[in-house]
Amino acid sequence: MTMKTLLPATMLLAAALGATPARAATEISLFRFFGGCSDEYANVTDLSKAVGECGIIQVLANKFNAENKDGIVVKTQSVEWGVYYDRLSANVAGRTPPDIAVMHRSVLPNYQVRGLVEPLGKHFATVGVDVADFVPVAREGVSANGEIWALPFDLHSLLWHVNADLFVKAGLVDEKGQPKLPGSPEELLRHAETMKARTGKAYLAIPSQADPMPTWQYLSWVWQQGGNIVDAEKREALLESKESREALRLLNVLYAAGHANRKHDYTAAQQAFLSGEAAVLINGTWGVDVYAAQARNPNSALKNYVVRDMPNLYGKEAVWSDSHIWVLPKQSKPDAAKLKAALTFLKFLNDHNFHWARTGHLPVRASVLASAEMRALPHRSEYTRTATIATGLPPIQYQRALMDLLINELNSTWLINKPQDKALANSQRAASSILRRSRRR
Amino acid sequence: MNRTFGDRLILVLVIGAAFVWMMPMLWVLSLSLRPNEELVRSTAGILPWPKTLEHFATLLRVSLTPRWLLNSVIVAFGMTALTLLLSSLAGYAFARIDFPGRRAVFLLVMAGLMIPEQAILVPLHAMLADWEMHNTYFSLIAPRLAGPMGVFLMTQFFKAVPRELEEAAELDNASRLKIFWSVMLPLSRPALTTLGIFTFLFAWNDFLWPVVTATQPEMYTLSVGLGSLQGNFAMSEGLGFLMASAVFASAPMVILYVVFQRYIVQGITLTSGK
Amino acid sequence: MTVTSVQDAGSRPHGLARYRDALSGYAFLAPFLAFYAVFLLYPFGLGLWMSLHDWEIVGDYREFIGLLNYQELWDDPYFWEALKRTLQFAAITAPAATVLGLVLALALNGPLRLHGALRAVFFASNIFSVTVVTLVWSMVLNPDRGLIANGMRAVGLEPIAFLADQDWAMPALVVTTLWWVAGFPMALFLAGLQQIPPEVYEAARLDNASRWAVLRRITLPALARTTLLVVVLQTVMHLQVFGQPLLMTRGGPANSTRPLVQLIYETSFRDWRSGYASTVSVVLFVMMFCVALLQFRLSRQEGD
Amino acid sequence: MADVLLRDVRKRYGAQEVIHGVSLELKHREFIVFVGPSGCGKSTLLRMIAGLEQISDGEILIGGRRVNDTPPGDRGVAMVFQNYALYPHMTAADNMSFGLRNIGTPRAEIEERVAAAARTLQIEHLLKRRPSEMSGGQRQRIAIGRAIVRRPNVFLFDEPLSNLDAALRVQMRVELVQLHQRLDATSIYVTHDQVEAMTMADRIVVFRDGRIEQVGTPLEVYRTPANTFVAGFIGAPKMNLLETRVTAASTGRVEVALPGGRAELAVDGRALASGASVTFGVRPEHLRRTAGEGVFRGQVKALERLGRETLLHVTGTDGASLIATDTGDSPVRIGDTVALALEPGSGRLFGGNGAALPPAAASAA
Repeated sequence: MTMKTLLPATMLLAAALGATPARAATEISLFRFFGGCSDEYANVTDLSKAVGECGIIQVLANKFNAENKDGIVVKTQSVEWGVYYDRLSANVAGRTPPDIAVMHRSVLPNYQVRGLVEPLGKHFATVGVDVADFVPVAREGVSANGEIWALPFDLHSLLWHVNADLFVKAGLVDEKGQPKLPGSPEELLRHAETMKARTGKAYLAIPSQADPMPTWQYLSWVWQQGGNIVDAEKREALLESKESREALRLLNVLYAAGHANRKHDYTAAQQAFLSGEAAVLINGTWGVDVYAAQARNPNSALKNYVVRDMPNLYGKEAVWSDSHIWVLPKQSKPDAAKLKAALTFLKFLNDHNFHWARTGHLPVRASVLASAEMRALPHRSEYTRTATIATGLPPIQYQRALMDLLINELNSTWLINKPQDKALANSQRAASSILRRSRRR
Repeated sequence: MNRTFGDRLILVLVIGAAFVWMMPMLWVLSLSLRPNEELVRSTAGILPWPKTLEHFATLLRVSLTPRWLLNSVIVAFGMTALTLLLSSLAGYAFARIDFPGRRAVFLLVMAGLMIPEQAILVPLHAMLADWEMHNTYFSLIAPRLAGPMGVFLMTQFFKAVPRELEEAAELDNASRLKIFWSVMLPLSRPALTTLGIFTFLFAWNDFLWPVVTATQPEMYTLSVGLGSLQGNFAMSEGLGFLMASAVFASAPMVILYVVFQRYIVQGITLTSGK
Repeated sequence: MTVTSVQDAGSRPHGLARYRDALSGYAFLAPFLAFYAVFLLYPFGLGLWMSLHDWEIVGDYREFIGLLNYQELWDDPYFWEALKRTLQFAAITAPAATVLGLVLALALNGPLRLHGALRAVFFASNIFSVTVVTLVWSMVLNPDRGLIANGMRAVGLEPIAFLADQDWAMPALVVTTLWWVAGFPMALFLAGLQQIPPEVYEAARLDNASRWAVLRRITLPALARTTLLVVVLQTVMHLQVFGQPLLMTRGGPANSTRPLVQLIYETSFRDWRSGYASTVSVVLFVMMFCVALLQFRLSRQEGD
Repeated sequence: MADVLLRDVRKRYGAQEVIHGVSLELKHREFIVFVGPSGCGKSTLLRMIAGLEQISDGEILIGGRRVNDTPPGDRGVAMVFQNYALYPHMTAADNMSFGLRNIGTPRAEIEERVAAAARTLQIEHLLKRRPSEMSGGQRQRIAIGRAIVRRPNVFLFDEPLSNLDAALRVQMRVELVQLHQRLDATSIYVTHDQVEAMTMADRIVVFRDGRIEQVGTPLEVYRTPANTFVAGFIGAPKMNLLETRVTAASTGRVEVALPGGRAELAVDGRALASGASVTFGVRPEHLRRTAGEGVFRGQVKALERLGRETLLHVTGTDGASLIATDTGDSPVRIGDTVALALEPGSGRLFGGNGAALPPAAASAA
């Protein structure tokens, strides 16, 4: 049996080694989510051919590998989104961090406070990344203690993706014939009733199973009331505040009245919107490009696609947002050549910030934002306020743990009818124990 | 004994159940042999196949699967060989050498049977992180050598070997090591085979520890690698590919099972301490 | 598991020989003991120590907080939820696997080659890794393109999203697990059946015992020890459930399938709270220890 | 020169002593049989000589060398085990040569010695086989062969024939004795079978409870057992032992009462008072049916017709029972009443403590 198993194994080993490209001068590892599409875009280096987050970042890497003069090879490791941070922290905890990693701005404090990421200010100056070109909100998002800790890549936030035809049909239009969005919770419910009555379609489609979307909507509504879920100064959770109760109440009212389907997951919600079964899809900036492309398809049920900033229901403009940023994890054995290679790649990414913005995300460079090609992208004029009303949690640690527990608890109010007060009380308790450590440091 | 109607009925029912039992496996095998374009349309039916081997070709060509296979082979063989060595050495000492503190040490070791792997997962990770040893074959193998089950089995086995054999060897001027190596080890072939197969199965299928310690795809074992593919497969276009990975990962076990079925079934009674 | 004593009727050597034996004894043990101490005993102790700390897996933050983790555990709804789900899962799966294994063993304890082949079929699923099993069953249960969905559509039923459905997720995991493990208790029961002397059955036939009477009066009582063993082994095993929910449901929907091990894994590697995760580990250890102790007590009584 | 010398050898397990100070001298080329009921310590003593058991106290010398702390392999002894203890994974040849290989004997010499032993034992055709492919008798020969090739000074046999069937056992008994005579070594043979002891031994050592009861040639042990235990243990059927009383005692003569009369024995009776309790022992072949008075009278309760002779189980009126021999064609039937006479000069007398009373001649000196 030994021989029987060993022989093919040896042959496979030979095959595997043969298939590995010869070691380049400098190989750096890139750790990212956005999905895996290395097969689809195996040898594509033409950015114009790339579509969607995965395609664009993959082609950017391909292009860099093909064109850089320093013999740098970026080896992408794409990790499925749901386990990305588990993997990243496992790698960092295991002392085998990647050379470059993508991250959300909200996660950065965890790493920055522990000294797990390389400070980049000086390096950016060296390789020529112009920090002053970052829009202020983006720059602040990656700054702490007077230092820059990451390359901001985008600003993404929630949008309301709208099927204009259904709004017209329901008569929910303003004087210009454009979809009219609600300005208060009561109006939202009225509109939803009208939509149901006149078109027979649901007003909202929102991924509600195993998805953070409703929680992001909830956060937006909390902030619109002038509240928050944490007190950044005292590092205390405020999950049982009246703003929090109200935002959760509204979500549940919508589900209960059938204005949104509580059983939809991401795919199903998106499908409901694309097939004209729902008037509004609550999803992020990353969907714009995809839905616009869908609407151009003559067979699509969605014909008149428009985008809207998050409507203000409570008086204070706010919408949940976050950023994708690139960090260089601190290595236990620093390697100057790898560091330089990684910085070269960051510079390359920054130079191509516009291409990333094609996904629908907002670019972070003032020069790109103001550029003509940016303005030429479809629908961008429809959500200009988002950049200014984008809100995130205060820069505290453990945001991801907080969000995870919040998502779990909130989801269970509509999925298993957990009493809302109980869900918030549970969240409050769990959040407090998380924040306790944040206070202690 | 006459086959009664009842016996026949039971047999028919069990055959039906076995067919249902095998369905998932056969279906997955069938999916792995059908082109993706067809699978997008329909996944129904089991026949006709095989239609294509493209998924397996892709598997070997573009993915890391061969590398994972290699890792699994190294880990499984390494763990098996070392477990056999350590367990038989220790088992021999416990069964046959009368040294002070034997009883206490044996109890201490057997107490380890009570410690589930999950209970030490986190500290073990912290420890190997301190050593900067994650993502190595060492980290995949070494912590799995500490389990006392093999020692227990080998102790039981060696205790059952007639003492005279060893005494004869002692009279034949054999040293302890010589007795162990030339007499006891060859004698324990059946026990070693059983323990070896079980260790191999365990190593091959191990998930919890490898998923924690192997964080870089190059160091995944097949089991972990397959797990990493699973995340978004419901939407995946490459369903056939995914199923081919599953078939690929389990094929060595199926072969092992077919060849060693007798030992495996025997071994179960052994491992249960009967 | 019976831990038998190694003390046997050997003599107590003295003097030179005794010294030689001590030396060789520990020399033979040394390799294993080294691994045992470093990779089992030490981590176990370290785990206890960590549970008294705020200890982060990333970075080097660790602060002694006494029993605070245990206090928080007591107040932690996620822990209780996970504990409940773990016990629920084990309480369904262990007896079900036992009964299924027993039924299969009784049906397949025959002399024909066919019996052997069928035994091999039912046992075969046991040899797959958890990732293969979950991959297969995620696909089988898939509401869109799954085997069961195909079947349901064929008879005009609406497919069920088993793994995303609050009511179906846990049963789906149980069924998956049963398919995976049932061959093991079957093999144990078959071994148990082999140990019943055939004369007993022959005597029963002479006594005109019915099939049912033979089963109830002879076979089942003879399998009592095996049954206890199977139940305990299965319980211990299923208290450790991890891969199936992690890979099939991620603990969802709405936390309804997250077991303790997954909580440990996530708390430590997702939330970085290794100290707290260690606390949960300690609880898991105590639980399994109690089951083992229970088995010890029961098998003792059995032996009397 | 004594080849094996035991001096006050003791064996203790914890607080319990199982061998109580055994001293024994074995001569070169002697065939010694240790006999005794199971648990009497004979095997333990053998294993102590082999070095497989530690000696708690006393000393053992082999060829004049103190071997208390010598490892078994270096004592110049070879052992044949009850279960043969052949290495199951080795061929017969490998089994036999294993010891020689371990001490680095040259290859050619190993082959020569194995061949020689195989010739002696007529097992040449078995050399390539493994133990599992051989019969019990064949394995036995291989085990002996393994001992022979080592050319030991002392052969140790631990009940080597007990796993063989009766016919083979008889044959092997003879062969072992013949083998012993050809070899230049001392043999120590442990058995619980007194027939083996009688037929094979130059000298018998009878053990009981970790002590030597008697040492002597087979005939000495048979004829003049040192005590009631030896008397009962050696000989089949065993010696008849009757509890009785002294009716008259003098320097060279003791008279005891028997159920059918009185018997006179040439024993030093000075220490005995009339009426003292003693045990009278007589071998069955020394009791004959007689038409006259005899010394014992009773009813025949059972008959064992052995062909060459017939054993009569006779029970007296007072319940005492003994066995006598009669001719092969004895006309006696069960239920008959017979009288038994004592052959002149036969019979032994044992004192209250079971020890044989000294013969009259000894006391005269």
